Amino acid sequence: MSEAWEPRIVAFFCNWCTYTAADLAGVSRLKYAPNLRTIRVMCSGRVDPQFVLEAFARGADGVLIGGCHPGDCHYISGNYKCLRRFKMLRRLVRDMGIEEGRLRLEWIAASEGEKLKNVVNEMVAHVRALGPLRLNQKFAEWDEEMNQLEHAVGEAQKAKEPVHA
Amino acid sequence: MPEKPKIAFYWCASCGGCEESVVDLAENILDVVAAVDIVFWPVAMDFKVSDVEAMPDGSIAATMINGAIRTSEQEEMARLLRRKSKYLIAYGACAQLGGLPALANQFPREQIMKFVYEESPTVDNPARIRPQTKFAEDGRVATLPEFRNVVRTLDQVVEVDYYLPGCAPTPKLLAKAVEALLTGDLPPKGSVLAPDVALCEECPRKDSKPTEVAFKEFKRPHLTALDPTLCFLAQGVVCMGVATRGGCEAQCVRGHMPCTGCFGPTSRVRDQGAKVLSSLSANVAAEDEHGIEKTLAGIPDPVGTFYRYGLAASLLRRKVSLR
Amino acid sequence: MDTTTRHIKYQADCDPTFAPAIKAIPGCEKLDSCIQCGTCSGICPLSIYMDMPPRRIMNLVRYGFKREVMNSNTVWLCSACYACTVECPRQIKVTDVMYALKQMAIKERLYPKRFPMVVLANQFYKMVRHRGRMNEIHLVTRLYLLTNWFKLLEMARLGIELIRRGRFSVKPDNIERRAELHAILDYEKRYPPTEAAPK
Amino acid sequence: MTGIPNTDGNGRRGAAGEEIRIGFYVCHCGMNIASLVDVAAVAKEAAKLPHVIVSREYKYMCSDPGQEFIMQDIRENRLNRIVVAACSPNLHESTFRGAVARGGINPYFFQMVNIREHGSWVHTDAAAATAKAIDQVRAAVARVAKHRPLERRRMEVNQAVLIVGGGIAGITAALNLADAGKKVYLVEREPTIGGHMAKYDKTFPTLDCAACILTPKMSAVREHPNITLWTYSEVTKVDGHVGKFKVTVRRKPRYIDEETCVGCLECISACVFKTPKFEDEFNEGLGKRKPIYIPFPQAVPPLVTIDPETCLKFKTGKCKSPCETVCDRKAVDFSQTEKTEEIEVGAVIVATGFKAFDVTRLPIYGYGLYDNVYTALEVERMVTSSGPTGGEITLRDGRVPKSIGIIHCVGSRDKKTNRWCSRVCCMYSLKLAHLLREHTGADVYQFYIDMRCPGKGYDEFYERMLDEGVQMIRGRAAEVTDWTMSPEEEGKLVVRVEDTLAAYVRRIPVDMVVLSTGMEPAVGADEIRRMFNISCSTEGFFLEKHPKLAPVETATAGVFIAGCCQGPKDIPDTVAQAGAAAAQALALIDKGYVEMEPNTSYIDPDDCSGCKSCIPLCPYHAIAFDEGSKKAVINEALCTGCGTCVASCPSGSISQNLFEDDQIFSEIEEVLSHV
Amino acid sequence: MTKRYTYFPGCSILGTGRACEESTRAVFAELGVELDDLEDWNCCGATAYMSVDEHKALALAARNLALADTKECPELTTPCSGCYLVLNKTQRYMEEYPRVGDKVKCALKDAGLNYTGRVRVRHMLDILVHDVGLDEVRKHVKRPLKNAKIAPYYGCQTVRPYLDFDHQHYPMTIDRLAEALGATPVHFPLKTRCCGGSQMGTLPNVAQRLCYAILREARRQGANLILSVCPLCHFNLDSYQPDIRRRFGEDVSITTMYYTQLVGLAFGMDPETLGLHRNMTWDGSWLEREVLAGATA
Ligand SMILES: Cc1cc2nc3c(=O)[nH]c(=O)nc-3n(C[C@H](O)[C@H](O)[C@H](O)COP(=O)(O)OP(=O)(O)OC[C@H]3O[C@@H](n4cnc5c(N)ncnc54)[C@H](O)[C@@H]3O)c2cc1C
Ligand SMILES: Cc1cc2nc3c(=O)[nH]c(=O)nc-3n(C[C@H](O)[C@H](O)[C@H](O)COP(=O)(O)OP(=O)(O)OC[C@H]3O[C@@H](n4cnc5c(N)ncnc54)[C@H](O)[C@@H]3O)c2cc1C
Ligand code: SF4
Ligand code: SF4
Ligand code: SF4
Ligand code: SF4
Ligand code: SF4
Ligand code: SF4
Ligand code: SF4
Ligand code: SF4
Repeated sequence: MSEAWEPRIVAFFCNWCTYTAADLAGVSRLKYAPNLRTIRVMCSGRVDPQFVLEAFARGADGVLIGGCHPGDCHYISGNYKCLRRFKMLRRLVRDMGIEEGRLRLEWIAASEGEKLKNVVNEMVAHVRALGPLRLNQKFAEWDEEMNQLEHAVGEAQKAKEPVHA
Repeated sequence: MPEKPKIAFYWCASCGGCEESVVDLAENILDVVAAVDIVFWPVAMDFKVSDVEAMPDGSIAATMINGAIRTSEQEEMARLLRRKSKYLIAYGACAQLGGLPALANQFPREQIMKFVYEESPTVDNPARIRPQTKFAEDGRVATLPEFRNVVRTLDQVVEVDYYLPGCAPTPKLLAKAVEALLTGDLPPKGSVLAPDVALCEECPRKDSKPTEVAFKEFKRPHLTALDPTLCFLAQGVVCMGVATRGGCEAQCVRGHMPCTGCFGPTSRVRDQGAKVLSSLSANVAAEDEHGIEKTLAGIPDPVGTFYRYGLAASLLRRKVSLR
Repeated sequence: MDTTTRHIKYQADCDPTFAPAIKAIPGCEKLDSCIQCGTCSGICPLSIYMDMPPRRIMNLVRYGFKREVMNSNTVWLCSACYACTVECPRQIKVTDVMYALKQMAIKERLYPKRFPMVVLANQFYKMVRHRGRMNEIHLVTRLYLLTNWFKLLEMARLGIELIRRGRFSVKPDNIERRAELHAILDYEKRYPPTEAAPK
Repeated sequence: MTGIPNTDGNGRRGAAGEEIRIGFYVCHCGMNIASLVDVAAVAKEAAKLPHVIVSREYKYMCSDPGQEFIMQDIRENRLNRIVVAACSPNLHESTFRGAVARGGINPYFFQMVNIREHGSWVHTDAAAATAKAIDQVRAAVARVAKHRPLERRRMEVNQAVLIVGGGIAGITAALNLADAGKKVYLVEREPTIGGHMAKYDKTFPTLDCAACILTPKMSAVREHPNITLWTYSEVTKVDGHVGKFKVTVRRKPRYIDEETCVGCLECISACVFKTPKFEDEFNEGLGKRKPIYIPFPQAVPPLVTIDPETCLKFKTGKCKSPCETVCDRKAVDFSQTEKTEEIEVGAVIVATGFKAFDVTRLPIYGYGLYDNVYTALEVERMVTSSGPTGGEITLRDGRVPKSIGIIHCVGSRDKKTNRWCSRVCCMYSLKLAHLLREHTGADVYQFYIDMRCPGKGYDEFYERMLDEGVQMIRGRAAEVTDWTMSPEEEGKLVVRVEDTLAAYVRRIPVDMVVLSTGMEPAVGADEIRRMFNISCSTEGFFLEKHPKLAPVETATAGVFIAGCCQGPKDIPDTVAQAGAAAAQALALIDKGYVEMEPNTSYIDPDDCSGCKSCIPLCPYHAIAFDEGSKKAVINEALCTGCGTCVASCPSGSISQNLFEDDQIFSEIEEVLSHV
Repeated sequence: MTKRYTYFPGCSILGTGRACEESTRAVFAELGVELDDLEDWNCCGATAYMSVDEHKALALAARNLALADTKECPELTTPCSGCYLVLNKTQRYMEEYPRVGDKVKCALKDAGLNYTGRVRVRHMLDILVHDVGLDEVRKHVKRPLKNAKIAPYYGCQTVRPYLDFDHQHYPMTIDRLAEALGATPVHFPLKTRCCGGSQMGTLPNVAQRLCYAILREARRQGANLILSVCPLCHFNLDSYQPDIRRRFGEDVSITTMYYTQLVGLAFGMDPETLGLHRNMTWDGSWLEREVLAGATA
């Protein structure tokens, strides 16, 4: 990638509150940073921690989960389950060396277009300050150490001597 | 008389338990030995690498490699055996998932070296000498393999045909796998040679699990008096059986220890740890942030708990070093 | 001669630091949820002599009427019977609020002069600090000497009776490990409250 | 649901094995999208994606010609998947699904990309907005390739309704539905319907006679051809789901044949107990009844009941049973046993009401310790002319009270007992003040924390009571004792209270104390909650689906709630809510069927280990453990498709239609394919 | 099996409350309960310390908890209701407010003490009625006090705010105990009302008024004896009867004693052992005249 780095944030929005809040932000012509890539789910309770890790593994610099405020979940309590998973997941992600600010859970109600805008802008700014995570590129860098072996083996075979005595 | 199929065993970063498990075949091992020709098994027999190099490519019917891949030598051997074998089998949790050695993926190489050669309480090394990959003396050159920054699963280094899960695989599963190899009755490539249903299915405590678990606290097995008949989760003790492939016949549970997940996830799951995290935390009883955090604090080391065997194979693979 | 007093209160008459300071004391945190139901006053056995019922104190505290609260006799009448605390429908620990007010008053010397309760508390405090135990007779004697020595005479009858019945311990009692006690009580001197207590 | 048929139920083309052919359309929305997003570039990029056969841009996709494009392409290019990048799916997803279906393929082979609300309208940088649009399009194209044909489910709805609880709420709902021509089963636990209201003499704020307005309704229930009334009965089991609940009702024996008894009450007079001897529940224990009794004269059904706990025939077997012999219709039947009825209904209204707070939990008010302390319900019975005292207000010691204290908020607004305001007690306390004054001329004191009289005519009623001279003392009574300090207190009960408006603690001697008890969830509410899968709020009242917008619905489709089981309320509100519940039930069953989105979840029985982790997570109790197969099973009729269980199954054995793991993973992969 | 508790006497026991101690030890010894004295205990701080400094007050009391912590039996008991409350409050505040608990624990640590939190504070009345049990008490009764009409006086700090073995407003434990001794408890609406406590020293008019109401009501309800639980309550009710008569112009005199003294009497112990002679209202012939004589009649 030759262009300047831009934070890439994957967002999982619940259909009833946060996705609709984003619609409202649109209808109200509020302006926010274009760094989000949104995936719509019916409920924040559907957000499998695997999705979050997969997003990071594939190069996301941040992951945002948006759900209904506690007590307002369209499916009664999906957001509580999301909150519980999030609490554990954030600890796990932190223990794995990913800064806490890269994973966020926000309750954004359908009427809170303004909040959506602010959350996105804030998060983009925050992640921008943290710099790229780009795990997919890290994986490639890590694997580079193996590729050198390939090369060494080639050389060794030319010289007809074992790599290790 | 047709030639007996050639079989090889090799170990990488492993504890040796997997080798032991082959011996655990007990009297059956004789049948196996009778049916096959073991051409390479450094732990038990004196073969040289050059013997293997001399074999034609693809001439070994099946090679079982156990252990994770941490050094360049292991990488090299994996490649060599891959080339020489028709089927390459990742044998045991370490080869399949990284295993316990992969927990080292939480630490940078430098930290490990420093600890092992300088700071460990049993080390006396005032000169702070570290192993060198190349050392020349009297005109002779000695080399040591490269110590990699990342612990890998076997399939992150070479293509793997089958996986035999477990820490270590059970003799029963091994016997079945050997039989399949001999009869050629093999599942699709890439399969794990164990049932694709989670352990609870075959757990003797399954029936004791209530349908309404809501965790008020997580207890640690070594600090808790446990009911020997009740499902661990029903007692608030983390049991990975829910997220772990069956096939071990719940040995640990029968031995009164919760499952720690060595058989890895089912084929439908990409990240065993994320899944068990999801299920356990969603079932926490508390609804307020503080209460949730308090309950979850009962799992002080999520990485070590949820990725006891699977860190190298997990989606994040390794700790990103913090700036 | 001016015989009328201003009774209207301006916001400037209130002390905005008062309520936060009280609420910071353990037991007083729920002060704001008082619904002014008056159960505390109604159940309080000492309310017969209080110039302001406990309920009123609660309201005055939370809205910053420090001067009025400190001028009232209510906190000094409270005998810590905990009736209010147990009966309050909001589970406010009214008794603890009373204690907090006493502590503040003593610290800031805002109590009515020579109020016997304060003298008693201070003497008690000193005696226990010094000896580790309390001796009733010594305490009462000191109290009356400092407040109303005339009372001592009044009490003679009771004193004689007590001696006669062997209920009068003249020898002050000391504990053995007083240094240990002082180490405990002086803890804050060594670690002033601004510094976090060492873990 | 797991197999992938080639065609769906309507013969529209499906998927398996067939080559995937995707049509992509990007909308300009006039200039709404096109002014910022480079739609041509989006179309060009989309054209390069795997399986995309056609990629077009158009000014107004939702217009008829726009939709026609899609249908035409499906036919001409044999498309079997459609992606439209336009506005929000909340706006036009159904429009395009319709077009796709009309074009001849399953409507769920469609995915919409929002590049207007989430794109052109919120961004300012054209290049970035275009790049974002392209990423989201890639995700949609990748995802739609994995779609499977789905059907909206339609379920028939049984035309009968079950109503549990025969208080004023249940009665009102039953009559509304029966009048609309629907079959109603009304199940009441007690021997008569009427609930609490049947115990009152007058009701606030109008002071109209409770019996005069309630008894005609009770009789109407009895006579209505569409209502089957089962009193002395309880629901014991509920299976099924909206449209088709299978309900088991246990009918306790009353030892009287309901068909033949005409309510002449000869049997009661004939009973060997010449005088009533046992505590009369209906009269709050103030009166006595015989083992054979009728709760009150206007009870519905007008049947007597024999209480086996006290009847000699049952206790000793030695009674001559004159009741049996005196009945010329031979209605007394000692051999009766419990019966169970099984019914099927389409909807359920739960109206199980409330229970009054148990005052023995607050000994500070001396109930049980002092004879002259009464509960409000006891006083309600006392002031009723047909009540145990014939409307006379005489104390347990025979005196007529000259002064009465009414203590508010007993078991309400108190964290030690119940936190909530019970909403009716301020008003009924005023009512009782009026009635007591009317009967005795006594001085009445009200000890209140706050007067809560919001309602039409309520504050006016309060004012009227003030005018009548009821003394209002603002302060929560602290205690009631017989401890005296002065001669005028001698022989009285003393209420100690702070008159907070005067700022004095007062001791007020009275002859009688009335405790205005608050409301609590009814006895057995928890079992009802479990049987019908109703959630409850922390205090135990049933939880409505939404406190403002769905106050009579519950989280379980087809189960409605009305009256005090949902929360404290008075009769006008109860009746209004019962009417609303009846209307909602009617709207549901009258349509004849319910239609549901297909995005439900399902468990592959071969995969599930039966770990039960998912079961407690479903907010709709849609997941059950099958004891035969030892696996979890999702009842599709109950599943609403939230996906919570899917995200949780630790072995990945649950899938959700339209939100399959691999569909979402491919979205993640594609939105990140450029980084 | 002998029961064993760690025993905290409290300061009043050494002075005005001596009889309380004597009767307590005598009765519990008779019942086979061992009281293991807490060595070098210090004053609990009572109401006065709490008025001056909350943290110091808690730390002061916590020293006793830390001392008890080292004992084999973590159940700490005390005859004084004031001590019972303060020790209990200290223990609970340290749990409820970790900030406070940490601070107090640090202070203790600095003095070389350690408090793990295993101590439970028990009231002696609770132990007598629930651990020993009324059946056991009944077995020891040699002299049923048939004609004693008891006004059971619990006082405030026995029941509030921590009483968990009975109701806080209208408890019945002493009533049941009195019945076990053959006595008749009367209905006593003031059983948990404050006697004025230490206000007796500072504001005697106030405290005497409270005691006046209690004594007066006990007589009015037909009692011939007030039983109290706490040395301070007993002191106030017992010693000020002449002053009260003078101040309020009404004779409200009535015999008062500790519940343990009454238990001892029923057990047939002699008044001297029970320290009854130390009570101001004790009259040697009272027992014969009012209680025993009436009973035989
Ligand atoms: C003392 C008092 C006075 C009041 N006075 C007035 C007044 O003057 N005016 C006014 O507007 N409101 C008044 N109210 C409020 C009024 O009583 C309620 O609003 C009204 O009774 C609520 O009706 P309901 O049908 O919801 O409940 P309920 O009247 O409680 O009826 C519920 C019915 O369901 C039955 N039931 C319960 N559980 C089951 C079960 N598991 N299976 C089958 N049946 C069951 C019960 O037996 C009962 O018949 C007063 C309340 C009280 C406490
Ligand atoms: C300041 C304020 C704040 C409030 N906040 C809350 C709150 O937070 N929560 C809450 O639960 N309640 C709140 N309420 C109460 C709430 O507003 C009402 O309960 C609710 O709006 C009532 O709805 P309605 O449909 O009956 O009446 P309305 O909202 O008044 O609607 C009546 C409609 O009828 C139309 N209309 C009138 N006459 C005619 C006619 N002749 N022909 C045709 N159309 C006509 C009007 O134009 C209007 O659109 C609040 C009220 C106020 C005043
Ligand atoms: S969770 Fe563990 S103990 Fe429980 S049934 Fe599953 S494997 Fe067995
Ligand atoms: S129970 Fe779990 S940890 Fe133990 S062997 Fe089986 S899979 Fe491995
Ligand atoms: S009892 Fe509690 S709520 Fe009522 S006035 Fe007193 S402090 Fe406030
Ligand atoms: S604790 Fe104090 S304020 Fe509260 S009731 Fe007792 S004396 Fe009154
Ligand atoms: S489909 Fe949506 S974006 Fe396109 S024209 Fe219609 S409203 Fe506008
Ligand atoms: S309605 Fe009135 S009496 Fe009843 S709880 Fe509410 S405020 Fe108290
Ligand atoms: S998707 Fe939601 S509603 Fe459906 S079964 Fe799963 S948890 Fe229940
Ligand atoms: S969580 Fe998964 S494996 Fe466990 S019972 Fe549910 S569907 Fe089966």
